[in-house]
Amino acid sequence: MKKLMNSVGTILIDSLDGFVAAHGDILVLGDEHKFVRRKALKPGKVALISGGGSGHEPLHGGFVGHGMLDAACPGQVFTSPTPDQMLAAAQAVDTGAGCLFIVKNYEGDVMNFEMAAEMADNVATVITNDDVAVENSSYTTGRRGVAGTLVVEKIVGAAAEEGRDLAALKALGEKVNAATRSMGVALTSCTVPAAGKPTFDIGDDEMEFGVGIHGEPGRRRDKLKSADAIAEEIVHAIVADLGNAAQGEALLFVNGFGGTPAMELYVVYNSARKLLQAKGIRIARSLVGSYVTSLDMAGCSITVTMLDAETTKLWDAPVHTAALRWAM
Amino acid sequence: MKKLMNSVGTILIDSLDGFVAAHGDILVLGDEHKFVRRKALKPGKVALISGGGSGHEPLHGGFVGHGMLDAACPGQVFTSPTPDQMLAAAQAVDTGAGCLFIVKNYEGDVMNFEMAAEMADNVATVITNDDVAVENSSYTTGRRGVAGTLVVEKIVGAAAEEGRDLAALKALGEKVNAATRSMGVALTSCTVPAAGKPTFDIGDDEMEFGVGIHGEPGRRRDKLKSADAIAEEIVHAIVADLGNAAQGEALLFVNGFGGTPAMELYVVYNSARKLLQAKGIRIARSLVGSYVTSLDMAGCSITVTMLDAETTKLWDAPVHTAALRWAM
Amino acid sequence: MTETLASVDIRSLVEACATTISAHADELTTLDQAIGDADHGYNMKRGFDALLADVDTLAAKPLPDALKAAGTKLVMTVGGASGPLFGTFLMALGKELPADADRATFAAAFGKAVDAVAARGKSEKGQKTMLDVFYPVRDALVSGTSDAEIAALADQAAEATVPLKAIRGRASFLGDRSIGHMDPGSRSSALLVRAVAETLGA
Amino acid sequence: MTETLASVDIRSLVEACATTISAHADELTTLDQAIGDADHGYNMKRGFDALLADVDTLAAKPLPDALKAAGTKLVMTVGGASGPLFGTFLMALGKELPADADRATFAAAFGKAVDAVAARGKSEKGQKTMLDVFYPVRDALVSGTSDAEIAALADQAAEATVPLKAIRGRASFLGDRSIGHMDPGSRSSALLVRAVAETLGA
Ligand SMILES: Nc1ncnc2c1ncn2[C@@H]1O[C@H](COP(=O)(O)OP(=O)(O)O)[C@@H](O)[C@H]1O
Ligand SMILES: Nc1ncnc2c1ncn2[C@@H]1O[C@H](COP(=O)(O)OP(=O)(O)O)[C@@H](O)[C@H]1O
Ligand SMILES: [Mg+2]
Ligand SMILES: [Mg+2]
Ligand SMILES: [Mg+2]
Ligand SMILES: [Mg+2]
Repeated sequence: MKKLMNSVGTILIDSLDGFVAAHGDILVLGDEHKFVRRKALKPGKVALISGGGSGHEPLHGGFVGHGMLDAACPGQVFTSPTPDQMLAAAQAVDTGAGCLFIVKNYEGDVMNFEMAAEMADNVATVITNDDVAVENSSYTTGRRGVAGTLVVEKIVGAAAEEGRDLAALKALGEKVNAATRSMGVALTSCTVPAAGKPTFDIGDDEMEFGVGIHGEPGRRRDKLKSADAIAEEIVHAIVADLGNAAQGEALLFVNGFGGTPAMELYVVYNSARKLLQAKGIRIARSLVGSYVTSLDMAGCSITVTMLDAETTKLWDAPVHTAALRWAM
Repeated sequence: MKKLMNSVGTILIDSLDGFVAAHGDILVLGDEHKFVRRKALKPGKVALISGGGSGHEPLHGGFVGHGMLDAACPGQVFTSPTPDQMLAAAQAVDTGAGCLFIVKNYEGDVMNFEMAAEMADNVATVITNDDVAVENSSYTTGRRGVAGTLVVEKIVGAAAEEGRDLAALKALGEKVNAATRSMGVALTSCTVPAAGKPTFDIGDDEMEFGVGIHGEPGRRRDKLKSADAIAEEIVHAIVADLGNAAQGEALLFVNGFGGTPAMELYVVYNSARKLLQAKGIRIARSLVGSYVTSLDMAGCSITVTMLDAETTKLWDAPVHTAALRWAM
Repeated sequence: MTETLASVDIRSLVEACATTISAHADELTTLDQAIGDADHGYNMKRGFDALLADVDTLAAKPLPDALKAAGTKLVMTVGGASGPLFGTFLMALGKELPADADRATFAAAFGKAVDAVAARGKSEKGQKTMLDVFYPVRDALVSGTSDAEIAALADQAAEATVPLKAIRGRASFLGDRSIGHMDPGSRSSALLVRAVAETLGA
Repeated sequence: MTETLASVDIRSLVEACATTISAHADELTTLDQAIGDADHGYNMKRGFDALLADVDTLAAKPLPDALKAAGTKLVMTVGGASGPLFGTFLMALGKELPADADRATFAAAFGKAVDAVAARGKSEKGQKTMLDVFYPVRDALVSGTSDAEIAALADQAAEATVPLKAIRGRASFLGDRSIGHMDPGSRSSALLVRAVAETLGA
């Protein structure tokens, strides 16, 4: 295992210390590294709190700041945070209007946030589950929440900034999640620091199609295909799953998993945008970069969110976080 | 070789097409993919043009836009662009106040930009050479231009936006370059698409200390050390080389090489900031991310730029490019 | 298991559980690497190491309170799916267990604790989760099986998750590809059952 | 080399050069991988493929004009260090070569073209660059050595760069670690010298 770190035991806190120091103009670290929160809170605004296992940086800490989250709770690598973290975060950022938890659909995350919600007052929860890779998910745990979570956090964050109430924000989050689909492909495995070796073996000519953001196996192992062929299968799965909703304007988000350079992400973006356009979908907004990662895994995911006038306006609204910043 | 691409022959143009499509609100592609330029030019402003081999994305195309470059010329992977590219770019963006070429110190880049400058009118050139890894460089080609080039482009870009003239911008660029030092370390090799195999072999427990951004060998091959130990040696080399200039306020920039996740970059940032602070240098500004990459290479570089009131103000000035954006 | 639980040595129990989890942490993580996200061993070790660090405080409490405190501790340190589930189990067990518990009231409380896990996990038997160990152990407790037999039976129950297709937990994302691997949470449950059985039987 | 250059077959020259570069592209890149950035073969191939695509236009020109056009083409297609240097060489050669060049005037023009490369590269002999082939070839031309001997001598000159420490070019960043490898630009220069010598001698 090759990582820039001091030790497996300290990688997370060293990284969090560095992160908050580098962005000390907008962020504050909670006691015992339980959460990262905005430096300046806005009284009366619903507080948005997310979190999850670490190893997906900049998600979620990188999205704390004006126009997006109020706090993020980092768990151990690929392990959901514990309820005391969300409780401490809620205590620190709730200014009276309640908290919205934004939770990716993994049982660990759901249960830990649920236990925190049971202990706190005035909490609502939005669960994201945008990953279309998981088939026949209706009688199981359901779909995983992946890169589309960023879109939910950005759009709901902008609406919270406008002063909407908890119920309205929960409804908006569910609407954005329902309009969002993702799927990914891995070229290499990630290596969890504590495990010390790659999560999965993969041949030099293979890819894992439909991989999860923890290196979970996907739909199938396949020979590595061209960017066009990969994008075609993903876009097809997304559009088929969207059904009648797949018309009009969309946000196209190509997300790197941590070990993939920008050059390749833009190649995939180029393939995906042509395919969507050919299906009559207009790419109204774009995002390309490594925002929801799986440690050092090489590969990417494609996310499509169908937009309307409301969500487009909220996407464009000013945001100032460590990882996403515009119009301010 | 595992890359998200359609073919070795098309990876560059596919990526450029995707890049300009994703950022079509601010960028335009030149004929034959010769350059990427700002959509909206500012008449009477000196035009800033940079470029170099591809494979370092987002450098330089990602820094084209308000407050930074006017155009960037992408060469083949790790191969400097040809003079006709710079000429075409100059023609497209010079609005009468001349052009400043910002060139990383590699003979290929220097000669190609030089030939273009000989053919164009009213061009001045700043050469960046911030890499302290190359020792005894005085009687050879000199030091390489690496991640510090971003800092030069940002600060000079802000000054150009203010309306400074060509000579003043050249002088400012040289001042910033003189205040900037960098050094990097690689954990894995990059793979040039056309070569199809890693540029260098490296053991599972080794690092290349002082590596260049093309995977060029550095000061030495060594056993992989802790982030603290790596940062210590780099910070020591930088501070020693700065000499008396190493006091006051600095910008600390930790740059990923393409295959390194954000978690690890912040670990290195954390090590470096503590070391600099211990040496009495105040970290006034920070930047952490993969901005000057070497394809898929794992590793990072540390850049320190000593700041004064003028350069701090210019660093903070509004910028709106694909890869760097703030205050607008 | 001794007929009354009044004399249970909490310190020995905590030590036995922490020891077995620590000794098998890599194995648990390897199991989780095959069909999950390669963290189960570290999650469990983090939790049981925390219990060990707190053992003086725990040992000073009556058993039901010690169980509740241990459960809370697991919830606050383990994270992932296993944290809330093992935590809920111990918290529920502590809540249900009378101060003067005997074998029969323990079996009843154990059953309620397993049901609490199922409620928290929205899961049931046969879905390739820790419940596939917890339910057979409950049945054995109810029918008065010996400690040694229960330990063996827990191992078999964990083994029996190999051919199952996961319906809950992270392995469910794999569909048919989850078949052929042991469920990591079942393995850790069996290890804990054996540690407790052997401590109480000793 | 024939006594007069008036009858030189430009098409054959371009084809011979492009063929040898294409055949050795991987080898050149491998040399560049050891002490450079692994692109020299592709750079050269891109340039000479472009000349080949333009061969009809080039063959229709008088030799000096064809050389200038070919040099410009290399500058506009190769990039890197080798583009401006080989391009400058051909452009200067075309500029210096009289329309009725003979062996002596060719040797003189060749010498000026090599100097132009040194000026563009701010380099000199002994620095582990293509100049370490160009200068010996110039000397041999001036002293009237035969075409076959010149080709052999160029190979030896490239070989002789192995023990040198690079002072210019990307390999100079390696310091002592550049010792023990052949300079890629010297190898491509020797290949081109042989291709030209064999075409003219045929
Ligand atoms: N819904 C559930 N009900 C019961 N047990 C579950 C459930 N989800 C997961 N588990 C158990 O938790 C184990 C995984 O724990 P762990 O790896 O620590 O958490 P995570 O899956 O969040 O990484 C599984 O092997 C399974 O036994
Ligand atoms: N300053 C120089 N003078 C003469 N030749 C040089 C100089 N710099 C580089 N070269 C030659 O160019 C060759 C490298 O060409 P190439 O790999 O195509 O360019 P780059 O080094 O830019 O990648 C070297 O092997 C060397 O022979
Ligand atoms: Mg986990
Ligand atoms: Mg090159
Ligand atoms: Mg797990
Ligand atoms: Mg080269």
